[in-house]
Amino acid sequence: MLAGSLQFDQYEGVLLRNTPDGDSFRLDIEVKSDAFWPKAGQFLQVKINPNALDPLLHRPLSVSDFDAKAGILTLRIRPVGRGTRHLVTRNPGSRIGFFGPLGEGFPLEQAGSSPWIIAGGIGAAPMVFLARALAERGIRVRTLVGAARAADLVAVEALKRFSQDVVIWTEDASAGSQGVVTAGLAQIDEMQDERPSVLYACGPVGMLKTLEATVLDTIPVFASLEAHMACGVGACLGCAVGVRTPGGAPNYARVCREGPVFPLREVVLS
Amino acid sequence: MLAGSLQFDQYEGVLLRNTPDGDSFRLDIEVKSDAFWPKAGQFLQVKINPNALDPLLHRPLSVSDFDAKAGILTLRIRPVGRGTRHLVTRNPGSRIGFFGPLGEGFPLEQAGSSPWIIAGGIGAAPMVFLARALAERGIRVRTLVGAARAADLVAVEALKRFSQDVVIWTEDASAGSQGVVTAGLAQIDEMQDERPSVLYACGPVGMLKTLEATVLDTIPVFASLEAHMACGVGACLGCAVGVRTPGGAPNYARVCREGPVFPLREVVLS
Amino acid sequence: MSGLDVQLGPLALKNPLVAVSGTFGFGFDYEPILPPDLFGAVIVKGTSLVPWPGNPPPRLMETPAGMLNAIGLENPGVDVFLRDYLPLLRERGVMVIANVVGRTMSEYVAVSERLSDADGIAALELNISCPNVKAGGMAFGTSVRDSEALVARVRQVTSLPILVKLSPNVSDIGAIARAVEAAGADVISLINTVLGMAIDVHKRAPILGNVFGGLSGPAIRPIALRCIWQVYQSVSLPILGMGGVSDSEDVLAFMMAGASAVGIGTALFADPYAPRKILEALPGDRDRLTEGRWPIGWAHPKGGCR
Amino acid sequence: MSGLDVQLGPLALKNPLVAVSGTFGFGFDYEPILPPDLFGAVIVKGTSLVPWPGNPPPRLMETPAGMLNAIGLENPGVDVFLRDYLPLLRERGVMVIANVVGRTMSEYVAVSERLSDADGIAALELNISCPNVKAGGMAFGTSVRDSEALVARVRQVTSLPILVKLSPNVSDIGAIARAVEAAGADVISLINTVLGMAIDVHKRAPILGNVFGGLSGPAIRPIALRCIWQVYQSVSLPILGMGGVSDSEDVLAFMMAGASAVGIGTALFADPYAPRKILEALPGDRDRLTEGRWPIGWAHPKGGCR
Ligand SMILES: Cc1cc2nc3c(=O)[nH]c(=O)nc-3n(C[C@H](O)[C@H](O)[C@H](O)COP(=O)(O)OP(=O)(O)OC[C@H]3O[C@@H](n4cnc5c(N)ncnc54)[C@H](O)[C@@H]3O)c2cc1C
Ligand SMILES: Cc1cc2nc3c(=O)[nH]c(=O)nc-3n(C[C@H](O)[C@H](O)[C@H](O)COP(=O)(O)OP(=O)(O)OC[C@H]3O[C@@H](n4cnc5c(N)ncnc54)[C@H](O)[C@@H]3O)c2cc1C
Ligand SMILES: Cc1cc2nc3c(=O)[nH]c(=O)nc-3n(C[C@H](O)[C@H](O)[C@H](O)COP(=O)(O)O)c2cc1C
Ligand SMILES: Cc1cc2nc3c(=O)[nH]c(=O)nc-3n(C[C@H](O)[C@H](O)[C@H](O)COP(=O)(O)O)c2cc1C
Ligand code: FES
Ligand code: FES
Repeated sequence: MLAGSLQFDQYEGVLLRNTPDGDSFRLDIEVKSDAFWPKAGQFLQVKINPNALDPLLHRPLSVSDFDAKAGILTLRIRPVGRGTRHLVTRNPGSRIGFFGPLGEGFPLEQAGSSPWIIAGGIGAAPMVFLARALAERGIRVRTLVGAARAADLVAVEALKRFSQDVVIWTEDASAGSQGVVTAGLAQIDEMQDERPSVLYACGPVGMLKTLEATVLDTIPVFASLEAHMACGVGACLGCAVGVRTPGGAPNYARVCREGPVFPLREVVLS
Repeated sequence: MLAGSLQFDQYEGVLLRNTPDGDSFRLDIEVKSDAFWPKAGQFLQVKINPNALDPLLHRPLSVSDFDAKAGILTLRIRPVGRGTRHLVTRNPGSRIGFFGPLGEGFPLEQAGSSPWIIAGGIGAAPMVFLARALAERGIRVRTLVGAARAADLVAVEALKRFSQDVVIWTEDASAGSQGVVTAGLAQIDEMQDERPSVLYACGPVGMLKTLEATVLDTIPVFASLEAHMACGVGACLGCAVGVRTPGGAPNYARVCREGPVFPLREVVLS
Repeated sequence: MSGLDVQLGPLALKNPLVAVSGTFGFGFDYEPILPPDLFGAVIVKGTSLVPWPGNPPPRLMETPAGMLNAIGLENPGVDVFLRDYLPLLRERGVMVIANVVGRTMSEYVAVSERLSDADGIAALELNISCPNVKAGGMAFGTSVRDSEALVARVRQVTSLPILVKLSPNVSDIGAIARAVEAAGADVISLINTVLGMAIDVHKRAPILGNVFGGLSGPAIRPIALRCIWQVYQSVSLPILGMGGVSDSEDVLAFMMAGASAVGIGTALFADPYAPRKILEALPGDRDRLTEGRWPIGWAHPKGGCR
Repeated sequence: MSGLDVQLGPLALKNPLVAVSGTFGFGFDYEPILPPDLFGAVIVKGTSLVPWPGNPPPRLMETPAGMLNAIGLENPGVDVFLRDYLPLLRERGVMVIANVVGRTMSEYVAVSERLSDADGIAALELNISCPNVKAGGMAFGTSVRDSEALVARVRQVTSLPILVKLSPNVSDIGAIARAVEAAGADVISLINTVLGMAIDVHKRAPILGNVFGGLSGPAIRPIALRCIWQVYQSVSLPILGMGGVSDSEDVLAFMMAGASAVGIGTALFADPYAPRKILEALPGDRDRLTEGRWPIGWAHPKGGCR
C-alpha cells in the first residue's frame, strides 16, 4: 500500500468497430493519445453511462490488445450483466470513456524458454495482448484455449496470429479436443521437452483451482484474477483477495493494484 | 379521488425528426397505435432512460400536437435539466417510451365565441394542439405568445397555422411588441367587442399570477399548471396544488388528475 | 390460482406481490394497466379518522435512483374509504389491507375499530413509521414502549390480522419488532421510507414543503434487505418486505432475506408495467433459482433464530 | 489561495473539499490525477493500534446509484501510517486528518495518543460509526453514553482538534451530536455509511463476506442532507458534511444544510476527475448562487438554533 508509481489517466476513445466474436464482442477503439501505453495483463476502468448515476461504478476490463502504432485499443467483452450488455450494444462512432492502464501486468521476464498460455472462455481477452508482447520479444508461446462449445470460443484468430500453436478444447467436442481446457495438463508430469516453463492463466475460478490442484507443484503459474472493484487504483481496499501467510492468519492483497496477475501459489482462491 | 375513468397505456414511438425551435426542440414521433387518442391539454409521462434506475421518474410533457391521420405525436421540449436535456439530444430512429394520455384537457366546450390563448415561453407547447382542436371545431382563436427574445419564441409557425391571429410579445422587442405577454391585457376592461370570451393560459407562474391579478374578475381563465410528478395517474398525491376552500382550510387537488388544466380562480398558486 | 400462492401469516395471498400503501391510491388509479386484483393484496393509502389535507406542496423530489415524498398522509378519512372505495374493491375480489394512521393512540384505535366492523377488509396495517407527519406516525415507531402499547391497544379492538409497519430510522429495528410481536402483531411490514431531505440551491431552502421527506425506491433497497434480515433474526413473525423492489429477482432476494410476501411501490413510477413483468417472470425465475419453491429466509445461516 | 478558503472550526482549509476516509487510501493512490494537496484536507483510512486484516471478500457490491462496502477497516496500523505515509503527506503540505478506529475505548485512546505525538497531523477524526466491524465502531456511535465517554477520554489525551464521525443508523442523531459536543468535540463529521446488505439469488446467500455493509454514494445523499440539517439544529459545532456529494451544486447544498466543509468519497469511483471539476466549478457557482459567499446554514429558517 505504499505511495504509488502507477501512471494512469482518463481517456475517451471512439468506437471504430464492434464485432461479435464467440459468445463475446470485440470492440476496437481509437485512442488518440501518446500517453496511453498499457502493458499486457493491465486493465482499464470503463464507464458505462457518463450521464447517469446508475450504474455508478466503472467496469474493469482487460486490455485485450493494443496496436500502439495505429492507436487502436481492443476490448473483448462478454455480456453478463447490465454494464457489459450496455457496452456491447454501442454503435461505431460512439465515445467510450475509461481510465487506466491499471494494475500490474504479466511478468514477461519470467517467461522462460517455453511459456504456455491457458485461457478459459472470456479469459482469452488479456491473452491476445500477452501473446503479442511475447511474440514481440521473440518468445514462442503455446496457447491452450477452451470453451463450452465452438461457438463460444473467443479470440482464436488473434491468438493464432501471435502464438506458435493454439490448442483448442471444447466440452462438447465441437472444435478441437473434447474436454475442459485443463484436461491436457493431467499428463504434464510425464512431459519431457514439451513441458511448459511457466503457465500464464486466465479463466473461471474452477479452471484456476484445477491448475492449483494439478500443476502448481511443478510449474509456476501466473493467474489473472477477478474481483468486484470500486476505485481500481488501490484506494478503497474493496477488491481483496486472500494471500497465504506463514501462520495462516488472514491477509489480503488488492486485485487492482498488486494484481490482477498473481503467482497462483500466493493467493487463496475463494 | 374516485375510481378513475381515464384510459391510458404505455407506448413506444419512433423519433422521426428532432428540430430546434426557439429555445426548445420539436420532436415528431411516430406512434403506431389506434388506441392512442389524446385530447388538447393532456400530457404524457415520458421515460428518460429505460435501462437505468437513474433518472428514476418519468417526465410530464404535454402533447404539443397530434396528427391523428399520420399517427404523429409532436412534443416541444425545453431542455432545463437532466431529463429534458437527454430527450432533446435523441437522434431520429431512436425509440421514445411513454405512457398516457393523462389528465383532463382544456374545456373546449367553454370556449365561447372568441377564446384567446396566452402562452409564455415553452407554455406554447400544449397550445398548438389546443389551437388545432379549436380550429377543427370551427372556433376562431386569437393567440398571444411571449418570450424573452425573438430567438426563444416557441411554436409560432404552428400556432399561426391554427389561430386566427397571433400576437407576439418579446421583452427586448426583438419580435412583435415590447413587453411580457400579459402586457396587452391591462386594457382589457376597456375592450368592447374584441374582449375574449375565455382565456386559455400556459406559462410561468409569474404570468399566471399576473392574470390572476388583472383579468380574473372579468374573464374565465383556464390555466395549465405544472408540478413535480411521480405517478402521473392520481395514485401518489404528490402533485398537489392548493385549491380554494370556503373557510380557507388547506385542501389540494392533483395536477395530474383533476388538472393539469384548472379554472385559475379555483387554485392557489405558490 | 397461478401456482404463485403464498401464506403471509394468517393471510393466503394468490401471489406474493403486494401493492404497498401510498403509491397505489385506493386501488383504481392504475386501473387501465394494473387492475387491483392483479396483486396478491392491495394496501390502500393511509387512512385516518377524519379527512387529512396533507402537506403543502412541493411534496415530491426525484433523487438518485429514488425519490423523496412528503405527502403528509392526505386522505379522505375512514368513512369515505368505507363508503366509496371498499365496496368497489370487494366487488373485484381484491384482498384489501387497510393502512391505519393517527395523531394519537386513540385515533389509531378508533380507525381500527371502524375498519374492523366493515366487510371486506382482510387485515389492518398500522403505519407507525410515516416520517411525514408532525405528530404520531414515526414518533410511535421509533419508541419501543409506544409501539408496543399501540399494538396492544389495537389488538383489543380488532380480530383482524394486524400488520405493523416499521420505520428503518431507528438504532435497533429488532427491538421494535420484538415489542410489537409481544403486543400481538401478526405480520411485520417493512420498510417505510427513510428520512431524508433535499435543498434547492437557487431558493436556498429545503425543496419539500415539509422540509423532510421519505426516501423510497431502488436507492433504499440495500437498507430494506438489511432491515428484513435483522427482523427475521429477531422475531418469528412473518414479514411483508418492501423498499425498492423492481423486478422478479428482487422479489426472490427479499424472500431469501426473510420476507414471506413482497411489496412494490416506487417502482411503479419508474415502470407502471413492472408488476405485470414481475408476475410473468416469477414462475420461471422461481423454477430456475429456487426449484420452484418460495425461498423464505433461505439466505440465513442454518440454525439461526428460526 | 484560490479564494476558496473556509474555516472548519479550528481548521483553516484552503478549500472546502475534503477527501473522506476510506476512499482515498493514505493519499497517494489517485496521485496521477488527484494529488493529495488538491483537497482542503485529506482524511486517511481508518487507523488502528495494530494492523487489521479487514473482512473476507467479497467486500463490495454496486447498488442503485450507490455501493455497499464491507472492508472491515483493513489498515496497516498506526505505526506504519506514521512511518510510511505521514512524512510523504507532510512533505506535500497536505492538511492531514487521521481517522481513528478501535475495538475498545482504550484502543481509541492509545491510537489518539500516538497520533498526537506525531508531527504533521492537523486533527483526529474519531470513527465511532463504522458499520463493518463486529466490536467497537458503530457500537459506540449508536449509544449516547458511549459516544460521550469515548470523546471525553480522547479529549484528555490530545490537544489536536477532534472531529467525531457520526452514524446515520440511529433514531436520534441530534442526541448523539449533543453528547459529543458536551464531551469536547470540535467538529462533527457526518454521515458515515448507512447499514445495508445485498443478496446473491444464485448463491442464496448474502453477497458480502461480512453479511452487512455500508451504503454510500449518491443514493444516500438525501439522508446525509437530513442528518446534517438535524445536527445543525442540535448543536453549535461546525459540521463536515459528506454522503453522496458528486458536484459543485451538491457542495453548496450541503453547506446550506449546515456544513462548513464538504467531503467527497464514493463519487471518485464514478468519476475520478470529480474533485477537479468541483473545484473548477465552485468559484463560478458560488458567485452565481450565493453572491460569492459560503452559504453555511442558509437553508435554515432565520432565528433557528444558531
Ligand atoms: C482485472 C479484470 C479484468 C477483466 N477483464 C475482462 C475482459 O476483458 N472482458 C470481460 O468480458 N470481462 C472482464 N472482466 C470481468 C468484468 O469486469 C465483469 O464481467 C463486469 O464487471 C460485469 O459487469 P456487469 O455490469 O455486466 O455485470 P453486473 O453483474 O451487473 O455487475 C454488477 C457489479 O459487479 C461487478 N462484477 C460483476 N461480475 C464481475 C466480475 N467477474 N469481475 C469483476 N467485477 C464484476 C461489476 O463490475 C459491477 O460493479 C474483468 C474483471 C477484472 C477484475
Ligand atoms: C402537465 C405538464 C406538462 C408539461 N409540458 C411540458 C412541455 O410540453 N414541454 C416542456 O418542455 N416542459 C413541459 N413540462 C415541464 C417538464 O415536465 C419539466 O421541464 C421536466 O420535468 C424537467 O425535467 P428535467 O429532468 O429536465 O429537470 P430536473 O430539474 O433535473 O428534474 C428533476 C425532477 O423535477 C421534476 N421537474 C423539474 N421541473 C419541473 C417542472 N417544471 N414541472 C414538472 N416537473 C418538474 C422532473 O420531472 C424531475 O422529476 C410540463 C410539466 C407538466 C407538469
Ligand atoms: C408517494 C408515497 C406515499 C406513501 N404513503 C404511505 C402511506 O400512506 N402509508 C404507509 O404506510 N406508507 C406509505 N409510503 C411508503 C411505502 O408504502 C413504502 O413503504 C416505501 O415507499 C418503500 O417501498 P418502495 O421503495 O417500493 O416505494 C408511501 C410511499 C410513497 C413513495
Ligand atoms: C470503500 C469505503 C471505505 C470506507 N472506509 C472508511 C473508514 O475507514 N473510516 C471512516 O470513518 N469512514 C469510511 N468510509 C465512509 C466514508 O468516509 C463516508 O463517510 C461515506 O462513504 C459517505 O460518503 P460518500 O457517499 O461520499 O462516499 C468508507 C467508505 C467507503 C465507500
Ligand atoms: S478496487 Fe479499490 S482497492 Fe482495488
Ligand atoms: S403525480 Fe401522483 S397523484 Fe399526481
